[in-house]
Amino acid sequence: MAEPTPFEEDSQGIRERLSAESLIVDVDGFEGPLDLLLTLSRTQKVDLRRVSVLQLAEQYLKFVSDAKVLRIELAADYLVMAAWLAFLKSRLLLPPDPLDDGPSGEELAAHLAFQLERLQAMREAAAQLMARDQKGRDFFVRGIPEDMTRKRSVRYTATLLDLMQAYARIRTHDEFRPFTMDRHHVFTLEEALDRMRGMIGFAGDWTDLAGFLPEGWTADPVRRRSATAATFAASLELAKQGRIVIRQIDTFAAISIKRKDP
Amino acid sequence: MSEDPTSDRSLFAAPPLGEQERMVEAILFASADPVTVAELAARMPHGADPAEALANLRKRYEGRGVRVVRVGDAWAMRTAPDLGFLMHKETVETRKLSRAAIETLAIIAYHQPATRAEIEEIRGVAVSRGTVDQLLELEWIRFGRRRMTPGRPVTYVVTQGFLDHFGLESARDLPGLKELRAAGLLDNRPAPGLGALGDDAEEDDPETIGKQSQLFEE
Amino acid sequence: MSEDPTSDRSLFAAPPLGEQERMVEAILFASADPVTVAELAARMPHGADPAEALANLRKRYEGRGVRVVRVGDAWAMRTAPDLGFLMHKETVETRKLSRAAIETLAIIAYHQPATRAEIEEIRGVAVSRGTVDQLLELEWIRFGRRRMTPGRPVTYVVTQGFLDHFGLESARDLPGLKELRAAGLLDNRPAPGLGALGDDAEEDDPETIGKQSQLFEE
Repeated sequence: MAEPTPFEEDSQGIRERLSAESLIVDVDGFEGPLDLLLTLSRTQKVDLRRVSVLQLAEQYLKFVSDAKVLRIELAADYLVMAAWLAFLKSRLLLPPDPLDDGPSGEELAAHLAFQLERLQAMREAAAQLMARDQKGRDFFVRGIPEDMTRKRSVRYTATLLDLMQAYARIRTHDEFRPFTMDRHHVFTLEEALDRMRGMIGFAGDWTDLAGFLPEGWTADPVRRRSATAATFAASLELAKQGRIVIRQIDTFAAISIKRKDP
Repeated sequence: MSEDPTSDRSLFAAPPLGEQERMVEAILFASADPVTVAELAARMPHGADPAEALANLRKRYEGRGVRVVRVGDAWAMRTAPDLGFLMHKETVETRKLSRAAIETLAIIAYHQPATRAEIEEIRGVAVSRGTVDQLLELEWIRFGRRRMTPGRPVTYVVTQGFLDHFGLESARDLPGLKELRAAGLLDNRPAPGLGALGDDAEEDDPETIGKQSQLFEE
Repeated sequence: MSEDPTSDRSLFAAPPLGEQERMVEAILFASADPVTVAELAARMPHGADPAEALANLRKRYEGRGVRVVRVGDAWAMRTAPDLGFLMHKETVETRKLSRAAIETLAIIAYHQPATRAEIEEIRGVAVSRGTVDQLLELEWIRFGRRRMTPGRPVTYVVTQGFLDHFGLESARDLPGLKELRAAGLLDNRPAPGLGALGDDAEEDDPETIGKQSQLFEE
């Protein structure tokens, strides 16, 4: 056992790695800074109201700095709590400043102790609740709710969840929805094509594409955008069909079209 | 009440008959199907005599509102036949509202007072007369004040019955989009171009009629 | 046993108390869900007093394999918990709740009505998506009244289903509630001089306090 082996260093490296990993697991195991503080306070083994907040703050700060040394990504709320505890610690250690009317270190410490005690109390309450006899596990409902008559009336029901889901569905449009609804805001490609087919016969010279926008679609920016996009798409389609040519002199310059003479 | 019908004692002797009667009572009550004596014996502690417990139980329920009855070679508990007239309500068949109805209802709840045209605008499809009639019949919606707009359309609002059914204290307590999203009910972001209908406009406040009517007049 | 507790006689007088007890017994027995006193009264012949019949019935079932239990303002029959070991067949496998969900449930139950911010303040971490959703889906919590504070946050309260599931007669019977209140652990105590850690805005809202006591006194 005492005999040195060539693997000694390696096994030590493994040990270090394991201990580092176990700490990572520990951080993951905590449900936030309060949870960590509560766990740390248990090591003081005293009534939570008499817990030494100063000592607790030091433990927490040490934990956080250890964690940082091990290059563990600490969530922001852990760091916020660390900053706050460092502030608290300074308040507790320094003599009170008579000019400062902020809360004293003792008040802040008492509140932290209260928060810890309350969290602890809620944990215990939750445990007590779950330890109660539960329906479907310890006691049971009637197995055959009775159906004694043939008389039947239909009652429609829906739950609040149904209602909210329905509303969410409508408002997010996460499912297929007929396009007709927005037609007064959307100028479709078909409409643009129809319109341009009728007009290109007159475009013997270069004509600004904007001139093809339908009436009533130029003032409102939303409508203009839609009409412009559709008209441009339609012009591409017509160019593909060999009926017009398109030209843009410069980047972002106006786009012009012209009838393609046979 | 005997508190301990459990294992250590039952290793040596069957539980007392009164205890066995309680067991049979609980099993017959909770079972979805009639239970045979053999099944009772299999479920009860070793050495129990379900047949005798059953006989006692049956006697105990004589003349009560509930009886122990034989169904084939099995046993079950049933309400007394002369009280059948009380059970009519038990037989109502519940059905889920259709999707059209629930969506219409949701829109009215969130946007009340809402006209038919507004509902159609939001849903993107026509609202059938039957859907509105059904909601009126359920007494979940009622007619509100007429809109002071051309045609003076009828509006719909939700009723107290609606609030009762959905366990709400007021329609204002309905969660807004942000809360729906936080609760995981709403995964998708609003469709592009719905900016005006997005979170801020109606968030949390079905009361802001001003904003809402704006929404419909755009 | 009276053979005819029906209509023609009930036109003149309420059925005898023993008969009313049978009726309550049959109705509660036949229903898997709790039935309110008002529903009982609506279903029983005119002039019946379900409250008194209920009290008698409850006494009659004391120590039996089936009990008459109170769930909020409703009543139900349930098997005695000490016989749960016989019911393997009926046991429903419930989804295991996460620690976050259990704590969130407890916080809502003991602090109701509780806002999301309050839950987060007590737990010291954000309430994750889906946690509240899961509790809503179980129908153990529902939306309460909005807080009349900036942002008008939604509140959560526990439901009758919650009481039923955990065998509680009312929210006042939550284990340790009195002790927690006496110890001041249910107070919404603001962080001294610091807005950041506490949501103090609603602290002194008299409406909140009124509501809360109302809730526990019901």
